[in-house]
Amino acid sequence: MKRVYLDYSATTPTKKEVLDAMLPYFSEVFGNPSSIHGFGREAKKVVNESRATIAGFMNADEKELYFTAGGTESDNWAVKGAAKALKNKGNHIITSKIEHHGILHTCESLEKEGFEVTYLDVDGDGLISLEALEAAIKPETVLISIMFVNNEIGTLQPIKEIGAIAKAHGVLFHTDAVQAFGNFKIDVKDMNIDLMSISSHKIYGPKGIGALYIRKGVRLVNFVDGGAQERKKRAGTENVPSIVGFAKAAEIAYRDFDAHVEKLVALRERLRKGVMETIDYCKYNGHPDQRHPGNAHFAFEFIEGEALLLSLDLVGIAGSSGSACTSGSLDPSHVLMAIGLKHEIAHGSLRLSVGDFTTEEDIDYTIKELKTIVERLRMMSPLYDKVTGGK
Amino acid sequence: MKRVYLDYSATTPTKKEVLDAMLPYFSEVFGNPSSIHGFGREAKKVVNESRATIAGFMNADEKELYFTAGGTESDNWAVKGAAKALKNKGNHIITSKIEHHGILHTCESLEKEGFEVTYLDVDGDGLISLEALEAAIKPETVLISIMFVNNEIGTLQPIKEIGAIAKAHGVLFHTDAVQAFGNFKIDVKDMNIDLMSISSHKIYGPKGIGALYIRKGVRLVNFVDGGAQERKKRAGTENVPSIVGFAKAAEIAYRDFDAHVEKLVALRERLRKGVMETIDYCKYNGHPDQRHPGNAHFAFEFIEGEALLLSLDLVGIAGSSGSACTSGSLDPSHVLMAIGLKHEIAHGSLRLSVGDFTTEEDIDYTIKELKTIVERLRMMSPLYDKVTGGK
Amino acid sequence: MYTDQVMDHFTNPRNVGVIEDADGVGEVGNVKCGDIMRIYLKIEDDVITDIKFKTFGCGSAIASSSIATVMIKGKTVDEALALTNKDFVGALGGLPSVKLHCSVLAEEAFKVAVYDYCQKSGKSYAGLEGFDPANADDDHHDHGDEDEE
Amino acid sequence: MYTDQVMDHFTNPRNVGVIEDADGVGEVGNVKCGDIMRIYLKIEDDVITDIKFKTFGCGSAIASSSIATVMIKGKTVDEALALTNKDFVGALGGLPSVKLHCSVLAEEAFKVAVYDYCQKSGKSYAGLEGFDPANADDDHHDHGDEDEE
Ligand SMILES: Cc1ncc(COP(=O)(O)O)c(C=O)c1O
Ligand SMILES: Cc1ncc(COP(=O)(O)O)c(C=O)c1O
Repeated sequence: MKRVYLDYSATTPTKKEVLDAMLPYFSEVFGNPSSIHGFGREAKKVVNESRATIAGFMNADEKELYFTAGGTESDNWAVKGAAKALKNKGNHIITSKIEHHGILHTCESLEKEGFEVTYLDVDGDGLISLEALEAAIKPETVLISIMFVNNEIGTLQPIKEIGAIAKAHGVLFHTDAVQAFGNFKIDVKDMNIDLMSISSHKIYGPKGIGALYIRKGVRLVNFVDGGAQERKKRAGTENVPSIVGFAKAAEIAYRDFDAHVEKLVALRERLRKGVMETIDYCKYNGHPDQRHPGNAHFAFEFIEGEALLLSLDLVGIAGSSGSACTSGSLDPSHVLMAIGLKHEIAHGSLRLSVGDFTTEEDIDYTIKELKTIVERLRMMSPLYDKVTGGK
Repeated sequence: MKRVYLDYSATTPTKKEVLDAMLPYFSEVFGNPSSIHGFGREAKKVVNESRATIAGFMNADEKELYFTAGGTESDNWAVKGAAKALKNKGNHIITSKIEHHGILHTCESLEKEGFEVTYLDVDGDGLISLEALEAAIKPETVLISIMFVNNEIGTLQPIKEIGAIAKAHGVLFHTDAVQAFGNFKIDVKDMNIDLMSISSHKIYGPKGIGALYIRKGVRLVNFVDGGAQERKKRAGTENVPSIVGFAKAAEIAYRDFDAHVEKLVALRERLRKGVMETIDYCKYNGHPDQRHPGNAHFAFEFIEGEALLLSLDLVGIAGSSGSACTSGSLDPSHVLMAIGLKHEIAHGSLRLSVGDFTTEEDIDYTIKELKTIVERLRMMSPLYDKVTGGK
Repeated sequence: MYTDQVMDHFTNPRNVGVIEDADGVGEVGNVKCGDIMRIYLKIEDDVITDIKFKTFGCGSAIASSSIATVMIKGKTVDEALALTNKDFVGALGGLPSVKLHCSVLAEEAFKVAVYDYCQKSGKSYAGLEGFDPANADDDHHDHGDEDEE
Repeated sequence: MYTDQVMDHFTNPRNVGVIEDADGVGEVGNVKCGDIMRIYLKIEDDVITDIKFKTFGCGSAIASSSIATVMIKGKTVDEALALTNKDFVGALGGLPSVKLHCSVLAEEAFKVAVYDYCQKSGKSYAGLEGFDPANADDDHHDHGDEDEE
């Protein structure tokens, strides 16, 4: 069966170049970077080289980058670490309604500990309002955490403007750049970013490794306590091969940046046009152009997203949905609610994200299959009946 | 130059069989286990098979095992998660003075939040006293965390007896089994263990992956907040290849268990005897026989451990020291202080840990080189002067 | 995730459609929670001679509707009313715990349809005693905190 | 971790040993913090004609002792007193920040030795003014929280 992977926003395959770079660090250069002997020093050296490589792609100093186990841990550390470090200054955090659960659930757990959190609304395209942000800042505000690019609908926030507001008010600014790193040019200095989460497995690197950028001078309470790794800020034996892989993936991403973005946008647009032209009662979500190059997000009326995904899967196509039924929760994705989609439409959502290995044939095949599937599911749907009068 | 790695307690090389098992999960079966499509389901399947494999080796149910980014995260989660979940019941934790920093620094951070921690003493061999443990239990005690096997001096604690005491008093029992898993037979039911930390890179698996066993019915506050992974208990995209590698490493460890232990004990004893017979003013630390099969721990009087390690490194031998100078801290290792070593002796400590790839020639070479190095450093030492009268 | 039986009924759902001159129609669920099930019945001499469904919902909602219609068709109303969602789940070889509510919806859509038939025909069935269609829209979702897989 | 110069002085330390009839001896550090440095001086006409050391300590303690003796030997006492730990660190091509205290120890061991010589000979040197050997044992460790590598 033909298999078409259109879920690059969920995770990416590790590129061959990346895996090749990692291989020597499993069984040959396998030392613990904290050890002072040669085996350890070799490992420490490559960890710090990798750190410098990645830091370079965001215009950070290598001493400002700390490895973690992934984007989620980086989000937890940034938000909990800043909140706890600044709790004598204030207890108010500003974020948005469309953050990843790594931020939202972290904020909820801080609320239980007495912190106050403002969840900014977004407009129909998924953008926060800069005025609302500025208006939400209070003397007690210690942190603003707004994601760079949304993982579901792909919308890009005005990061530099947010950074300027945060700076003007003397408030720390964290951004979850898990979907942005490798797909956008990032300059933490120019954008006034104090804290930034990134993750390797979204950019063709291995899973289970990420990093947190912490601007020099910013103090966080440690999240993982223990040994003296990562300059005493993040304990746990360094995941050397994965760190090497992450750096290689970042290197490839920014080496091939223009071609990558151009290719993804072309494929995504082909997909968007194909779907919008062949399937009616369909909405395209997210910002029309301020968005992730590979992200396409549709909502099909009268049908439910999980059934859509299952049907696509049966013809080898892998996508993702914000439907409640995929996650086992009651409500459709908080992101789709936040952009104002009605429940029935939100339930029929489908994210198709293209990547470096996607082909035009993949896209054309998907458009064709999708049309058949949507029609079939609509024929079963009592809601569609009402539109067609049961015909 | 001959290279002899005798630091298996710090980390181990990933075995070829393990790496081979991991390889398909980087670029072929690369899906996100949370995705409902085929790519995701394949990944989820192997994650759960791996979970079952590892759980089996500790007589746990697969639903009781949660993957983490390593031993340190498991330690943080167990102790912080239990303390926070039970804070209405009490605020007292009992641990020992010789725990890994993953436990000790976690306890210290809880102390800052108002928890009270009792750090049990150990005797000269590194054993806690069961009487002292029982006496330390108060109505407010919510958790006992005692490590299975010490990472420095190798001492094995009476885990089953500790478990029985914890159970009798209705207190949760966590054990840091990072050094024990794969080197001892573990039965969480028989030993009354409620929570147990393990880590892959100590048993010839990849770095950056570990697990926490949580007995069914035990409630912890989540540590990493975010997505619904690991049955909503530990957020973050699952590190699929590393999980597979961890399971393969565990499988090999328990498949070859007897041969592994026998081999390590024989090599370790050859080392111990060789060193003790050829070098005077030397102390062998840790329990004489209740200890990690691969761990040998010496303290050489009149010399300092970092100088020793550097000298060994120059002849290709990799070891480890609890000397203050290796870590940049003021005091020698807390473990060596806890077993009552005087500072001057503790500074001259050397841990040599043998493993599956160690040979008899490695041991004999090490004994020979060590003798030369110790003599050379002693000749430079003003302390040795005082003993030999400057001759 | 799903058993072969679920996938079979999802991909080849039996009895999809509308019965124009149905003797009873029942609809449960709502768009908000993402499941709507409508069941049409043809009843002759207390025997369910035809049954059709339309479902807006996930794979297990569609499969549950399909298996329910298969199991119900040809049975007497009393026999059919004796079936519970557990029977549907059993025939499907199991459902993930977070999806059990789909099978409950199928049971209730059928009951609402029988209720509708009773209203129109003046009949009554013991198996329907105390049944109030107003409660049938209730939320049967199971958060499934513990056993989501 | 260490520069080539540090490793050279660690593996081939210059001037290790004891001067039996030393004109001045200085010892600083203590076993507790893991560094003890003892320096022996031979002084003729205010010139350091010989210098030897014994050190219990880490690689940088040994290298610092060695480089200090090399830089001091042959200098006048005044010239030598003008050397600071920074000069030793510079000559070693740098030391990790957590190890800087080792170079301080070398500077102080030398000063204590000169102090001892002054006590015995009745001499005094401007560079030693205000120097109190009782303070020389102080803890010069830098916790190096920020720049441990
Ligand atoms: C925006 C965003 N933040 C955080 C994460 C979490 O990253 P990780 O899976 O590396 O924990 C993801 C992806 O899962 C994401 O898309
Ligand atoms: C006893 C003990 N606990 C915890 C750890 C931490 O494990 P990890 O390096 O996987 O975080 C180690 C090793 O570093 C250890 O030896």
